This record gives sequence, structure tokens and C-alpha cells, in this order.
Amino acid sequence: MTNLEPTKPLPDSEEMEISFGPQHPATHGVLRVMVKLDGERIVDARPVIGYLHRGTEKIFERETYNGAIPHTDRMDYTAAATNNQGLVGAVERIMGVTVPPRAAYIRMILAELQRIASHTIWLGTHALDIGAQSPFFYTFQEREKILDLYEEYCGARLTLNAMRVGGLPYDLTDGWTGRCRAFVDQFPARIAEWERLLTANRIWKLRTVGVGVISAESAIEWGLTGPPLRGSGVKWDIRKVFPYDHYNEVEFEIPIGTSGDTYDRYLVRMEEMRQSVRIVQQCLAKLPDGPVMAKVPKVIKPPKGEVYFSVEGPKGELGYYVVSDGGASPYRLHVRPSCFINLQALPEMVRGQLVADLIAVIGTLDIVLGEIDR
Amino acid sequence: MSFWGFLASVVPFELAQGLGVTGRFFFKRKATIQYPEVKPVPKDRFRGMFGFSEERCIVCHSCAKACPIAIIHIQDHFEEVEVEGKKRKKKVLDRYDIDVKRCMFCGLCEEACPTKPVAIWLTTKSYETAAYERNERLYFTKERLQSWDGVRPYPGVVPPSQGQLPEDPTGGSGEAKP
Amino acid sequence: MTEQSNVPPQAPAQPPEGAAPKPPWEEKPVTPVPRDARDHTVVREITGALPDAVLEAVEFAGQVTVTVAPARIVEVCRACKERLGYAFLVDLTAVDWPERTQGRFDVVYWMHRFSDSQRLRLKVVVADGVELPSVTGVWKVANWMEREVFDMFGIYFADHPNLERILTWEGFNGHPLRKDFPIEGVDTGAAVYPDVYPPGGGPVAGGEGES
Amino acid sequence: MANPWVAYLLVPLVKIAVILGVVIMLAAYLSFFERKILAYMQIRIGPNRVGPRGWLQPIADALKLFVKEDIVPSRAEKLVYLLGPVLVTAPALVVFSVIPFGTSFTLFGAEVTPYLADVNIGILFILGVSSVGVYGVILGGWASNNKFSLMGGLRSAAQLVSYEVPMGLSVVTVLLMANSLSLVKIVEAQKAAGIWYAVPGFVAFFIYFVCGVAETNRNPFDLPEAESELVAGFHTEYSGMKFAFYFLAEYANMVVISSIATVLFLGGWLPIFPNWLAGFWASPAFAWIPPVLWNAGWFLVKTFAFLFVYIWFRGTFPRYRFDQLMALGWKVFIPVSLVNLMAVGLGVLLVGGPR
Repeated sequence: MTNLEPTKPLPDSEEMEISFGPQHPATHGVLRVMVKLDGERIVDARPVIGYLHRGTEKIFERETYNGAIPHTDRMDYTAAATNNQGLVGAVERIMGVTVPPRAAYIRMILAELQRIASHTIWLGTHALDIGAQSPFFYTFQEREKILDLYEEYCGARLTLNAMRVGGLPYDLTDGWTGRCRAFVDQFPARIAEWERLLTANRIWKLRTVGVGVISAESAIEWGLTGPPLRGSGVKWDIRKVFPYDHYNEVEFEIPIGTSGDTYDRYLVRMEEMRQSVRIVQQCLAKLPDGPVMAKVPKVIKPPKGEVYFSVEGPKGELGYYVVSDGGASPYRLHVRPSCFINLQALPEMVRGQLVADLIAVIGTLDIVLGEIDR
Repeated sequence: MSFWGFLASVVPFELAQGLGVTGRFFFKRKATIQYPEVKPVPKDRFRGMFGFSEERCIVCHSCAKACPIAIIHIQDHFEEVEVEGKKRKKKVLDRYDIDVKRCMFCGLCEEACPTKPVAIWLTTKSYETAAYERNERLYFTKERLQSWDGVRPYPGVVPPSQGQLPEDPTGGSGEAKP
Repeated sequence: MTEQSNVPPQAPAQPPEGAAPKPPWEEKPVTPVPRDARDHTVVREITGALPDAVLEAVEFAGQVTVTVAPARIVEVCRACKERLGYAFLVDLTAVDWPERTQGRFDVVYWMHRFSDSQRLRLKVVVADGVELPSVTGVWKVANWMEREVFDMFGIYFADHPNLERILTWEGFNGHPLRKDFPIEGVDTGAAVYPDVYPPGGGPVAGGEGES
Repeated sequence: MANPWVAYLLVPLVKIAVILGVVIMLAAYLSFFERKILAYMQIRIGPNRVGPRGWLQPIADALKLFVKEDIVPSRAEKLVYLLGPVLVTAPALVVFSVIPFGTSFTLFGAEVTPYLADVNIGILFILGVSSVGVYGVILGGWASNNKFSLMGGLRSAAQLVSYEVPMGLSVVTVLLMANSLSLVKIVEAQKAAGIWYAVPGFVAFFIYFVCGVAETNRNPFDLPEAESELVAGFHTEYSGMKFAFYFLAEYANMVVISSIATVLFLGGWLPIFPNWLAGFWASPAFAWIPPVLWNAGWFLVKTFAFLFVYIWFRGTFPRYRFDQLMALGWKVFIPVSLVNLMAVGLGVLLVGGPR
């Protein structure tokens, strides 16, 4: 049923062009895909983006380095902590700041919780796109618990602004670690619950196995990172390759898929959530005492130079390219948006498949338009 | 294919399993919070509506500089005041406006504030700032910032005009200053 | 592995005798300094493959930047990909230096090698209005990245399959990430809520955002 | 009946009014139950603001849809656009004329049957009339002049036509067992046989049920209106009362499919184990209930059990893809129902068949 090799349009076919989005329930925001259809079969798809462009990179140029952090929250608004982590990591790199270990561990906890939160959103919306409604609510209930932890730590739930150059603005509150541990200890049971609903489900498998296949070579060629790359079988994770913070001191596996289809990416992300739970548990066990802020000047003026620093965001490699001219604002602060680059492979992945597969592939790429358009 | 494998491929056991999951959730406790009647309780660090104290403010403009989107507008002038018999110049606020409708509640202004206790803070738990006229109702002058005219404080929170302290975001309803 | 760890490459300065050594986060940050990297192994590989391609090589904070001539960028990239194994183009962007005389823009290519997790930054200096050869033929992923650079900086890429604006709309006036782009806005000709804001007002200029 | 006008005009008219009223209320409240049940499965509460615990919500919905602006797209085919909702709603309601909700009873000294007509070709009538509804869907989808609507309409047409076949075949097994096309007789045959046809005909029952889900465009077969793919499918462009008609038709169709399943497979208005527990059901504990309510009550309970499963499905399953749906219909259900038909025929032949 899935042997849908790309076909030439039949001689008497009438291709029609449909504009999917920007107002469409399943395009995860304001993505617009111009789809050329032959019946239900996709002849060509062309993503049109930019509806959410806010000129974030231009805004960065007139912000102080710490003032730029709230703007990063708004790029991938489902993963604010990893965005913050990337930016402060880049600035610390260019300044040569060493972060106190407690701050680094808390950052890792926040980032891994954020990865779980982002993946729960992905699972909910992906399942909703494919037609299963209930996982959306189950996953969001778990996400709420993470957001509650964030709210207790930094006072915000979504746009955290939880990190500063040199460390963290606050220490953890009393009892936070206990609540966090309680959450991560019960979370694997929730994942198992969702998997009972989906993993073996024959309809879910029909809809995802063999859909949106991308081989490892072509995934590298298209610059995919994160779960889409790992789903194709490339064992690559920034946390392992270029460990930042203290990722080299915790144990975790990089789950990889084999066939590079939507089902494999689904399995990879489910396993990533479990690995994140593992990391959080280890971090909580290792969490040292001490300050959470390194000795950095009040006005951050990095030396002249340029640095590219990337973190493993939930969606893929999230890179920050900081060019400093020695001033208090970045001369240029470029973001390597993982979703933007992952989305580029969409036409490749859906060509020759059906309209319903387009939705599945958009879901499996886990795009956030805030990051694509910036 | 083994018999059981064949059976599992014909009879949709796993679909029944899925039905079991949703069926169990049918009887679980519901997560809904009946909002206007029951209000979610913000945590102590929750960034809500601004509190501002003109007495504590030393007019250093740190908050305005720290604000990433420049929505804090400060104007001041010098005034001669007599402190312990000596005449000294003191900065006095003319204008301290926050354009709350554009605020993204990042809390950088509170962090930048050098006074102890801080003169501007967001830990007031009050989040019901919605208004029909955003240009008028969500633009806060220093008087409105202190009187909280038009802001509904979170139950138990004492508005800044009645002496709420940033260390005590709940307002400590009992011991509030007059 | 030290490619981008937060620990600075140099050891912290020796503490005075007798005093307990301070942890590095209480010291003053040790700022990295740029140094010439012509003898870096990564650069050697390139010079080995293409002897006269490297114009300049700098190492800063453990990251190697190699400057090449704009005309040779496709050749260098292809050599990097096919002979040196940099299969993965991580990022492509540009930086605007309007005061610089030898060319206004830096176009930056940032590539990755899987075998030993090596990263390399290529840089070309382009003048305004000069076409830069496109590397979409080398890495498919460069397509949108180059479109974005074109959109934001107005750098034209020759042989690009579909050089259109990507984030701003077709017909947008100007290139926003150029340093001389007026941040107060450009007159796009579109009336911004003429009934709400009086002439000369509005969210762009003269609104209450001014102080 | 002395006056023929009463027998031929007034009684049927009253019955029509009652049935229509009941069905429309049922459809409206079905939407309410669906929202509630789905909400409970999704750890929510569901509508609870209008009336006590939200019980007036369907009325509020109907009022809202009634007073809403009725938008007709400027490039739509006006007449056909108007005809779509009518064509889809009318058959859904007409079908109820032959569904028996109980046995005859006496009211004011006259014998009244709680159904409009006991047509001797009841099943054929239902199959025939209900398949008219697809015209409404496809015409509405086409007339909207919207590509999503058109695709929804086409999907719906293909789906309904494909699933009509296995559904009809599974109904035929019941006809073989009951030896009648009349719905009343089928129920009575089940009483005589002492067993619901769901037991000997469980394959047919399963196929009928799944095809019924597909016929009514419900999850996991809700492709014609798959929200995430086609926005809202064939009724994307409909608003106000026209949309309400589509909505009503969908829910009325659900009730139709469930009540036919009740009649064919679950013994219609008969209580559970009508013969085995006959003594229990005749006990004075139930004697006070008027038989018409007793029968209709059982009918409703069974129908709602079906509808609950419908909604349960919607809360649980992902959606099929279009080609998979077609493959399932043509490659699985039609062969299986054909084999099942032969098996049941053989069984009827061997066991002795209908008396």
C-alpha cells in the first residue's frame, strides 16, 4: 500500500495546485505549502515561509547580550531553554567564561526538561494531525507539569529567559529538585501509556511506516539534524560530539532509526524522551552546591572575534554565530535554525506521496514557524 | 509466520489495547481548572503585573536600559532637597511609564534594579491584565503603576498602593501597611 | 572534543602561593585571542588539496576560519566535500562590514566532517553588487541558506536555481540585515492602519514607542 | 378507526412529527454526548456552561447556528450549493420511517405501531435511501468551488460507494438467517430463534459496524472531512444553517446506522436474553413501565451503546489514509464478507435455516 514511487503525471491528468496554509489546521502555524496535486498524489510541494518573520537577527544587533536572551525565547517558542542555552553558550565561549558546575547542571536539567516538553508537544500535534485526538491532551497534561517546574524556577512558563551569560539568574527554589525528581520518575510510565496507544496500532503504522522516507545520504545532503537525521540512522548528537555544559559527565544513548521513515522518527523521539529522563535523573543526583553565576562584568563586552556555538535543540542542531566588534551589542548574531533547514527537505520527502502523507511529514519534521521565520 | 503472529495481524488486539487506554482515562480525574471561579495559583517567582515604588526608585535608569524592547520611559529632573540640614541635589521622577501591552515579562528590569528592596518587581502573581482598550488601559504611568488602577490583583495580593513588598509577593494580607 | 566545550583552552593563571586556587568561574574570564592557523592540521589539509586557495587562516576560541577567494569558493567547497570529507554544510550566512574597503560582506560557510567531528569555517569577502558563485551544486542544503543571505544582505549568487526572497515578501524594498538598513522602517507603500494612526504616526515612526 | 382521515393522515402526521422531533433532538444531544464523552476520555470536562452541567449546550449551538450569517461563496454554484445540505439531510431523516422502535401498542383504544411503516422491503429501502445522501455530499463539495471541498466530496463519494458493498453483503447474511426483508420480522425472527444475530453472524456484525463507521465518515474513516488534511472537507465553505444541516445529517446518520445495527444484530427492542430471562423481565419490578417505553428504552440503550463505541473510536484511533481506506474496503472487507455470506448460507442450509 505504500509502494508509491514518484510517478510521471498521466497523459490525461489534470494537475491542480492547492495552497496548504498559511491558515490551515495542520501546518503548525503559518507555514504555507504550495502543493501540486495529481488527484491525491503530490507532484510537487513548495514551502512558502516568512509569514512570521520578525527580524530577530536585526533586533539582536541593537540588544545587549543579556537583552537578546528574551528574543531567543520567541524563536522556537516550544523550546525556550535550549535556545537560551545556545546563546549564552556562544557568548561564554567568545568571552572565555567558565560556568560554575551547579549552573551548568541546572542548565542541563532545564534543557532536558525542555526537550521532553518539546517532544510532548510534537507527539500531541503529530498524532492529532494523523487523526488521533486524545494523545494531544495526554501529552499536554505532562507538559503542564514541566511548565509548572519552570514557573517555579524562573517565573515564566513558556518564554523562560532562564539563563544569563555566565550562569543563571536564580538558584533553584527549595524542594524544586524533589518535585523535578518526582516528575521524571513518573514520566516513563506516561510514555509507556502513549506508546500503548500508538506504537503497535496498525492504523498508526500504516500512516507512518514508509512515509516521508529519507536516506542517510540524502539527509546529510539536505542538512537535516536532530531526530530527522537520527531517524535515518546517522548517530549524531551535538551533546555527544561537542559536549557542552557537562554532557560528557552523564550517560545517555543516542537512539537511531534504520529506515528513515516517519515511524522511525517517532520511535527515535520517544526514546529521546526516555534518555532525557535519564539525563535529568543523573543531573539531579550529581547536582553540586556552589554559586550559579560566574564572575562576569555587569556590561558584557566580549572581545573582537567570531564564534559559532551549537547545542542539540529538540528539533536539531541549534547554532549561534556571534560576531563581536568589542561592543556591548553583538555586531552580528546569526542563528542556525534547525527547523528552517529541516523544512527544506520537505519537497524531497513528500514527492510522489499522498496529501495525507504531507501532513504526516510536516508533523514528523517537528517544525516551529517561530524559528523558521525568526 | 507463527500462529500467534498471524492471529495478532488479523485480530486487532492492539486497537483494543488503545481503546483500553482511552477507556481508563475516561474515569480518571479531569485536569480542567474552571478558570473564572477557580484560579490557577502562580508560583512565588511568577512574573505577573508590575509593582512599582516611587519612594525606593533612585532614578538610575537601569531598568530602562536593561529592557530589551525599550518600553520603560523615564524622565527626571534635579530638585534641591534638605537632608539632615545639608542641601543636596536629588533626582526626582517626572515620568515613569511602562508600555505593558508590549511587555514580554522577561524580568530583566527587576534584575537590573540596584535598590534593595527593588523598586520595580514582577512577582505580584497578578496576571489578569487583559483590557479592551490596549492603548489606554495597558499603558501605565507611574501613578497607575502604584495605584494599580484597572488591574485586578490576584486574590490575597495587596496592590502596591497598599504597601506590597517584593519580598512578600502575596502581600501578607494580614499585615499590609495602610 | 574540545571544539566547543565551555572550558577555555588555556589553563587559568597560577594562583599565588599559599592561597587555595580559585575555581575558574571566580577568576576573571580568560578571553581567547586570535592566532594565525596556517600550520593547523585542518588548514594543512586544504593547502594539500588546493595549494594556493587559502588566503588567510585564523584560529579563534578553538575554531578555524579559512579565507578563500570568492571566485574559487565552489572549487574549495567541492574539494572539501569530496576529498576532505566535509559532507555536511552546517550553516551559511553573511556579515556586513560597510566601512571595509576590500569588500563589504563576509560570506561564511561552516561545514562538518563526520569521521572525526571536525568543523571548518570558510570565509569569502565579497563586494557589494558582485555575484558570488552558488554552492547549491555542492550541498543541496545551501539552497535556502543562500536565499536567506540574498534576502537579508542582497548578495547575489550565480547559478542558484531559485534565487528569490524567502523571509520577506516579493517586492520588499531593501535588505534588512545590512547595517545601513533603516531600522525605523522603510516606506513599503502600504498604508498602515490609516484610520487608526494619523499621518506621520503609526507604529513605525513617531508612535508612542518613542521616548 | 371510524374516520379514515384519522388513520391515513392524522396518525402518520403525528408519528412523523414525533419521530422527527425525537430524531433531531437525539442528533443534537448526540453531539453533546460526543463532546462530553470525548472530553472525559481526554481528561477534560467538556461543555458545562450552558444550563446545568451543560445540558442546554445543543440548544445553544442550534440557536447560534440559526442566527449566524449564512455565507454563500461568491463563486459558488448557488442552486447546487443550496441543494447539498437538503440532499444530505432528507435521506438521513427519511430512513427513520421504517425503523421499528417497538411492538404495536394501544393508545386511546386504537392500535398504534411505534414506527411509520413496516415496509416489507425495509432493508432495501434503507440501503437505497441512505445512499442518496452521498449526492448531497459530493454536490455540496463541488458547488462550493473550493479545492478542499471538492476533494472531500470526491473522497466521500468513493468511500461511501466502496463501503456500501461489504455493508450490504453483511446485511444479506442477516436476511438469510431471518428470511425476511422487513425489519419488524427480523426482530421477531431473532425472538423466535432465541438468539441475537450478532452471535451467529459475528463476522457480519463486525463488518457491518466498521462499514457503518466508514459510511458515516467517522474516525478512523473520517477522510472526507479530515480536519488536518482538508480543513473541513466538503463542508468547508458552509456556514450557519446549511452547516447545521450537514452536522445534523452526520449525527442522524450515526443514529441510523446504530439503530439498524440494533435491529439487525442486537434484537431491536427486545430486552437482553428475551427468552432465557423471560421470567425475570416479566417480573412485577418492570411491570409498571408502559410497554412502549419499555421497548423504546431497550432500543435506545442498545443504540447508545453503539454510539458510545463510535465516540470511543473517535477518541482513540488515528485516521486511515485514503488509499489504505480503499484497500481495506476492497481487498479485505468485500472478500471477507463474501466468504462470510457463503459460510452463513451453508450454515443456514445445514442447521435447517429459517422456520
